[in-house]
This record gives sequence, structure tokens and C-alpha cells, in this order.
Amino acid sequence: MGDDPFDTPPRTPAQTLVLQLGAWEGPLDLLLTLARSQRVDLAQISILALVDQYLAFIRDAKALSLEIAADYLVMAAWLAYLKSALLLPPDPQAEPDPHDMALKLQFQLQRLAAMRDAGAKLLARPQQGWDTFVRADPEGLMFETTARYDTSLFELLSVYGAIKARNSKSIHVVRRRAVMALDEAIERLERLLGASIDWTELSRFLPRDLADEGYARSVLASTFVAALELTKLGKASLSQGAAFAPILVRARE
Amino acid sequence: MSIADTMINDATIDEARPALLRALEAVIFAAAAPVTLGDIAAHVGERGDLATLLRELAESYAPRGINLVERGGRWQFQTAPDLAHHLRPAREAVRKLSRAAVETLSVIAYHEPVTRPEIEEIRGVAVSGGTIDVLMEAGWVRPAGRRETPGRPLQYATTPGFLAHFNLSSRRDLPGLADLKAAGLLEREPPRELALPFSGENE
Amino acid sequence: MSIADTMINDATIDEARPALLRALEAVIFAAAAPVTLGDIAAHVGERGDLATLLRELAESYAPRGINLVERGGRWQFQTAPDLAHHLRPAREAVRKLSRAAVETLSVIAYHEPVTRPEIEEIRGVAVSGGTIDVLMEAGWVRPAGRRETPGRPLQYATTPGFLAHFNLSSRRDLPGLADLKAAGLLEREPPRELALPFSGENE
Repeated sequence: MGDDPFDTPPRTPAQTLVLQLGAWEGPLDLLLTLARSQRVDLAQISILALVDQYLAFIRDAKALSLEIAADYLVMAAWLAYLKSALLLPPDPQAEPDPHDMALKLQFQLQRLAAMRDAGAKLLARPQQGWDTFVRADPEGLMFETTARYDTSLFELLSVYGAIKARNSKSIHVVRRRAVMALDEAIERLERLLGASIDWTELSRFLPRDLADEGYARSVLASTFVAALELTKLGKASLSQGAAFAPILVRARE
Repeated sequence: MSIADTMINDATIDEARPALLRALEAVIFAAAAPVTLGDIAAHVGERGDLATLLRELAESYAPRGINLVERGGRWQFQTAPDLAHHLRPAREAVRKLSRAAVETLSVIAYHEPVTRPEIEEIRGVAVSGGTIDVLMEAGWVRPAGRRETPGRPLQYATTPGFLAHFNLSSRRDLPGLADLKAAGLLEREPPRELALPFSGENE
Repeated sequence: MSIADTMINDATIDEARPALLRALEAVIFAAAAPVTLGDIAAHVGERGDLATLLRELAESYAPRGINLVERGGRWQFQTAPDLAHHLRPAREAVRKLSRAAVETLSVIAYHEPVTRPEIEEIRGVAVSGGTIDVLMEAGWVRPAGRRETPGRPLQYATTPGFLAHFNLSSRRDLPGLADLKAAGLLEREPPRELALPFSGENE
């Protein structure tokens, strides 16, 4: 199985790096490892010694002509600068203060170490699903929601009042339907007029004794308009002696 | 097994009893389904009289909110039956009736027993089935037999719950039309729907 | 509320205590997920000092094989950790978290809410894609709003599921949290009084 050429992953430059530097997760990790080789208590390490250790490590790696990732080289350059700044006579103008920079580096190393330690302790704790177990299939909690309707008597009554009001309006609509439609009036007037060529008062063609005053007015209006229509159609002639005088109508040949 | 072995075993079991009871609890609790004695033994080992221990455990849980019970040879934890109301408590949600529902309710109250076509006739609009359902759910309206006319339509009437909710001692307490008019309730709300001509068709 | 009322209430609660404890047990047992005090109150009613009762109940379960535990303000029953050997499936590969994931998780847990650049600064390397996703998929890490600084970077924090998984009652139970805080290691900048690191340079 191991002979299968397809099992062998292709070699890449990145892998060359893995061989040497892959044990570390970046320059800070490498620095932390070097610092720990110095002392267990990171608060007591010598930054200058640490810088020397790091630079020596990078130099050796270069001697092996391995490719070194850029971030490791950047860190090397920065540490070389820090070392020279720390060795120079203190310059109060120096910004940032190299001692602060060293302090910060130490802080970062301590913090990273603390987080590593915390991660290990976390994993050492009893874990759910491995050390502790919860119910596999709980029923679950639910609520039976029941609706309670809230309506006031006022609302009930005013709504009923509104329905009644609406209905009384609709009765009014019914009365308006008790009209003589124009078509009906034309047909009626034409029939009553027949072939009469005598002038006759239009009012004489109105039905008598209409109890419903509204209907009577409707008939009057419709009959008048019907007379106009018939005249327009050339079936009748209209005549009125003066304003408000009786309107006369007769059939036309 | 010799008698001596048994005795030694018993002694060991007595010492291990609390630990075994704890293991039983945990195994039954964590199991995906009710477990048989065999299932339990597979987890805690063939130690002691599991059946007796289980009964003992069940007894110790009896007064609690969680009970250990046997159902057809399988053991499981379950909540005490008398606490079901805590697990699915009824929660009231106050809801407003729709305008259509209030209208329908008022028509039923004033005209009961009344059929659906009659309600529609009075309201002048169609009444959806859902509207009457809501009123029945509210406990204010009930079916009140069928009218002995062609089609035998179902009639509706109000319930005692309706009277109670609206603080009425009887339907006679509902104000009459004259009262409504005097109270200004007849013109209080403009009708929302248009006064369609068909509303009068049945009069 | 008058003193008399309080006394009456207290008496009622005392009488109702056993029933209330049973209800608490049943509700937590039946819940599909760890429940908050609010969830519990919604089911058993706002009666008495639920927090105190829960602690009491937890104590009564402590010696048992099933324990009542609080995880991030949520309560649940679970098996006692020392009984794991009875319960573990015989063959189940535990999914190993990568070192980067464990480290990222602890950085988030101890520094939350924390932005991705901050995580990278602490770890000294870029957070590779897949690290935070894995933690979110596990249900241990959640986005926790944006920081109101230029660029409004997204912050991350842990979830109640994280606390539950690692059997932590609250973030205060994170191992070594107090020491780290006292040492100033959870600050963003080194404390000024930190011992000078290059004390050995002149030796």
C-alpha cells in the first residue's frame, strides 16, 4: 500500500518549511519554546538571551539553506533592532522606549503561554457527551395556548347599532328602486299617445291616485323626459304657451 | 459457586451498593430508550440483584417529581404524572375579535336562534365559517338545533358564557333598538362596507 | 406589600415547597435544553425564591448518579462525571480539536468579547479559516456584535453551550481565571509594573 505512488503527496516548498519550522505556529510560538528552554517562569527570562537564541536559530536554518517564511525573518529583523536598542546607552528621546518593547514582548509570551495552559486545562475538564451525559430524548416543554377573547358590551352594541343603521339606509335604497325607469316611461307614453294628433296635456298621461309621493314624482319626471325623447325621435311634438303653462303633447305622423 | 463465594460477593455488593445505585441511575437516565435488565447489566456489570436494586431506586424516586418506572420489563425515568400541567401549562392569550366577528355575535344575540343565511341577510355581507368558529371557540355561541325548513339549516344562539362575559343576566337585558337610538348608538359608527343594493334584496 | 402579606406568602410557600421542588425537577427533566430561571418560572409560576430552591435541589442530587447543574444560568440534569465509564459508547472516536482551535477557544473564552485581530495578536499567527467556524459549528462560539471602533470589527464570545460542554457553571469557573486576571494577563497591554524582563542582561 505504501508503494502506491499516488499515496505519496507531492513535495512542495511549503513542506520543506514544515520539516524545520512546522513544529511552531509562527515566530511567537518559536520564541515561546526558546524562552521555556531558558526558564520555566517566563517572568524571569532574559530578553537579550532570547533574542540571541532566536537569531541563532534562524541563522542555523539559513545554513541548512531552508526556505524560511517571511514572518520569521521579519521577527528576526525586529529582534535584532530591539537588541541593539537595548544595548545602546539609554536614550530618553527613543520612541518607542526599547524597554517598553521588551516588556511588551515578554507580556505577549506570558499571555500566549497562559492561553495554551488554559486550553489544556479546559480540555482536561469533564466534557459533555464524554464524561457527562444528558437525557437522550427529552419530551420538551410546551405551552397550551388558549385564546381568551376580549370584547366589551359597548363594542357589541355599537356594532349592532351600526348594522341597523346600515339596514335603514338600505331600506332607503329600496324606495329609490320604486321609480319608473325612463325606458318604461317611453314605452308607456308612446303606447298611450297612440296616433292621437290632438294636443293633450302631458299631465293627463300620468297615472292617477299614486299613493307613493316619491313614485309619483319619479313618474312625472320620467314621463316628461320620455316626452322629450319621443320628440327628439320625431314621434311626438311638444308645445308650451308660456313659462309654467301646461305642456301639451301629440303624436306626429 | 460456593456458599463462601456468595457470602464474599454479598459483602462486596453491600459495600458497592451506593455506587451501583448511582450507576443504575446514570445508565437509565442517559439511555436513548427504556432499558431492560440485560441492557443495564451490560453497562454496570453483572453485579448483585439488579431487579431488587431497581425497585429500591424506584421507591426512592417515588415522592419526587421524576419517577423511575418499569414498563414491560423496561426501565425509564419519567416525570410524575400529576405534574403534567407544569410541562404543558395553559397560557392565555388575550385576543381581540374581528369586526366581522363582533357583528356576527351581535346579530346572533339579538336574533337568536338564527341561521347563517339570516345572519348574512341582516349584516348584508357573507359570513365566513371561520367567524362563527371563533365565536364558538370564545365560548359565546353554540349551535342551537336545525330549523325545520327546507335544507334544515343550522341555527345559532348565544351561551350562558356570553351573558357572563357581557355582565348580562339575560338576553332581555340587551337594549332594544329604541334604547340604542336614544344612546346614540345607532349612528355611532359609519358602516364600513358600502351599502350595496343587494343588502335590501331580501326585504 | 404589608408585612402581614409577606408572612402569609412565606407561610404559603413553605407549605408549597415540596410540591414546588417536585415541579422544578419535572420541568428541568422534561426540557429539551437547559432552562433558565425564566423558563422555569413560566412553567411552575412565579412562586418563592426559585434560585434558592434550585440550589437546594442541586444539593440533594449531588450524591446521586444524576446531578442537577447550572451552566451559564441554565439548569439541567446530567450524569455524574465519575460514572462516565459506565456510559461511554464502547467505540467512539472523540473528535480531536486541533491545537489552533483549542488555543483560539481559550483566547475567546478568557478575553471575550474579542475580535479576530486580537485573537491573532495573542496567538502571534493569523487565524486560519476553519478555526472559528469549527468552534461555531460545535456551538461553543458565537459572534457577539461589533466593536464600536474604526472598522467596526466583529467580536466573538462563548455560548451557554460552551459552558455546558465543559461543565462550567459560569465563566467565573474557567480554570485559573482569577490568577490570570490578577497577573494582568487578560489585559490588552502589559501592566507597567510587570517585572523587567532583561534583569539578567547585566549579570
